[in-house]
Amino acid sequence: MRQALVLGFVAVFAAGPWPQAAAQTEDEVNAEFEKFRAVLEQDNPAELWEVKGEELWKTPRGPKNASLEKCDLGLGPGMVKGAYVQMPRYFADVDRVMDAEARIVHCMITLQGFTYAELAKAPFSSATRTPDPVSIVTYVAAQSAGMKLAPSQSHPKEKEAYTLGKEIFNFRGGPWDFSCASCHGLEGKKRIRTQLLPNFANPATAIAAVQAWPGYRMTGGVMHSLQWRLSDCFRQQRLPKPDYASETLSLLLTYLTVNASGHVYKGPGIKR
Amino acid sequence: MADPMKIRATLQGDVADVRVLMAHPMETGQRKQAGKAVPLHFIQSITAQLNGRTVFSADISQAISRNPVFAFKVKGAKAGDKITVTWKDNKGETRTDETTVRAGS
Amino acid sequence: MLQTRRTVTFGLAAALGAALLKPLSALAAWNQGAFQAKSALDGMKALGITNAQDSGDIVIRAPDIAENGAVVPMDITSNIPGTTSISVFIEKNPFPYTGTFEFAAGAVPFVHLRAKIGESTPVRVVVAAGGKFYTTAKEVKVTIGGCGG
Amino acid sequence: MKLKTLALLAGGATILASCATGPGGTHREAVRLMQRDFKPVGIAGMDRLKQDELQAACNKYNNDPPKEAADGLQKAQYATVKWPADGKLLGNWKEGEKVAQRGRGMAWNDKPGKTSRGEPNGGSCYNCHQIGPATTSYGTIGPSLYQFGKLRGYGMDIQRYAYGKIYNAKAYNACSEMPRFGHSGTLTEQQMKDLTALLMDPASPVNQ
Repeated sequence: MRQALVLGFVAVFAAGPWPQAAAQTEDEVNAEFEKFRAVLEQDNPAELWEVKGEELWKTPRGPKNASLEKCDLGLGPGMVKGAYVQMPRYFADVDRVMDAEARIVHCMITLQGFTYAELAKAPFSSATRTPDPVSIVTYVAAQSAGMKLAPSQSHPKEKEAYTLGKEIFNFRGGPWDFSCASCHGLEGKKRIRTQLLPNFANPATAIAAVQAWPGYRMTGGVMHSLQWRLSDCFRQQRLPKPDYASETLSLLLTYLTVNASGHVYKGPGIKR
Repeated sequence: MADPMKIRATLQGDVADVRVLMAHPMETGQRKQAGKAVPLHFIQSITAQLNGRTVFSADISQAISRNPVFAFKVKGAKAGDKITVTWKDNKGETRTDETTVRAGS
Repeated sequence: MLQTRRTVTFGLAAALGAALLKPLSALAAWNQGAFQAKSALDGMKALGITNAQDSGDIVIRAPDIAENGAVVPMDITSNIPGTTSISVFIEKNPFPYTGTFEFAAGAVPFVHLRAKIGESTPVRVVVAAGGKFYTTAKEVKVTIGGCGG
Repeated sequence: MKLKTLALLAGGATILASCATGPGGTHREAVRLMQRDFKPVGIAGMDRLKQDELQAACNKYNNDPPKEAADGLQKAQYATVKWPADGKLLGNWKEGEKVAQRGRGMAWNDKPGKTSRGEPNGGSCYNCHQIGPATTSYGTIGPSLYQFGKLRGYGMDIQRYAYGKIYNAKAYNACSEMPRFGHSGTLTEQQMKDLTALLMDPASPVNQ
């Protein structure tokens, strides 16, 4: 009897066919991705690092036992709300343009006494470790959720950063002759495999360069920031490795963020 | 020490919509790091209580995604009720966090 | 001696854990046999699930094509009166039995979860209600992606 | 011009900015910063930031060189193609399919000629092209290559075009986004023959 029941089950299994996946065309596949992207965004593990980042921001730490509440992200010491969407921006104390994570690293060095070498040693998240600046930038970014991207372009160095960033974006080099633009300067909804490639040179679609970063990456289940994303782009371009929180990356981020100006930033997101 | 969960419980009518984020690697035992397999490490059991009474529980495998996310719904909840969630993993580590049910917007 | 103490300690911890977790009826202990089964069928056998009937009253909301197999979101709802638990089997995973979710004291028979899916597979759900089992399945495809998003 | 100078003076950024005024100057400054801020990793040495003549020209012309310049660049690139000594251009399409599927090689953790996993370098072909009918997750940066031989004919001229294009895509389109797989030492002669077979063998699934 029992045997029969189990066999009955096999029959149910074998009976199929399974409901055929309805999505077929590229547009339908992408619509399907978008629909469930919204589901995933509703409860985003990124929030776990947002909480952690807030604690790291407010807790006295480092050799100088200081919190980051005196860190100036461009709106004055300790002002976090709305700061992220106005970066990268020019900072007179370093006489250069800095993106959010570069500025956080700068504050951790100057206010808390950490060294660049220790922060840059393993700056990207792994399955078992999320570096502090990644958690902090997630917290800082979350405080700009729902605001329009408005990186300043009033200082000459900010304007210069844009033009230099554009050059870096278009720089073709390495064994495969790639530039950032090889994948992200193309019109016409091109894809790598199934992944859509938004054109970051076009203000209409450039928001995709910065939206949802910092992001919880489903592959590996780790929290990553734009520093990681840009570094990985250069790896895939087969170029050498950009220094963590370096000026080159701030310049490139200036170009990308200025192109995306005016679009609403939704806060830390979820990535493939 | 495991990182805290993030729990949200929002009323929709008299149903509390409870959403839980957990920080856990959920290692399958298959992943390799520096050539060595990372040992199996995953949450096995979850229990949720409303004002001390168990309403939802689960036994799960390592196939649940890293940093697990669950949502469930409890009828008859009121604003201010206490929701407690506990997980326990295969290494015996456990973590409990709680939140209060909030009125929906 | 050490051995004994460890056993005792473990026993105590387990007892405390059990008291804390207050498992519901069927979830007396994490069912190792079911979780280690290599097929959905063997997993069900280990759980004592037999004669499950196809049901249109179980709704699985999951992507037809998942963007990333590492995180496949699903909403599972049972509209069968008296539902006490929902069990999930990802048939082509190495260990298909993924979990059982139990509902009591006003919990609605609904769960949202996110699972790892290694390759395109049917996701089978079994609902226990009134001492009987009901089932349905949904096919989820997994694709190859691009770079870092 | 005068206005620009004034603005620069006002910003107090004269020295840096003044050498970055013209487009060439901006390019040079960007390259200088990249060379300062990048570090070599494994096989990815700093030489990779030194543009060759073709890369520099494509940057200069914004990837759209005037015809005369394009002709000259293409001629120079065509001259780099090393044709197989045995005169045979078709290898094994089954091996070619593997090369087309594989997307690894030439990056930080890879080894010379091999991926970090010890496999031969891949051609990443499916990343950008539709090729065989069985693979639906293909990219669209390049044109579809499905039925490549069937549509164009299986003659030696088309074989040479396919092999040459894989070896050095810039010989046919100066600022193409396609890598120069032979010229860059990414793929071996045998791998390029296998890819040519994938496109040109009448028995290949591509031509069914």
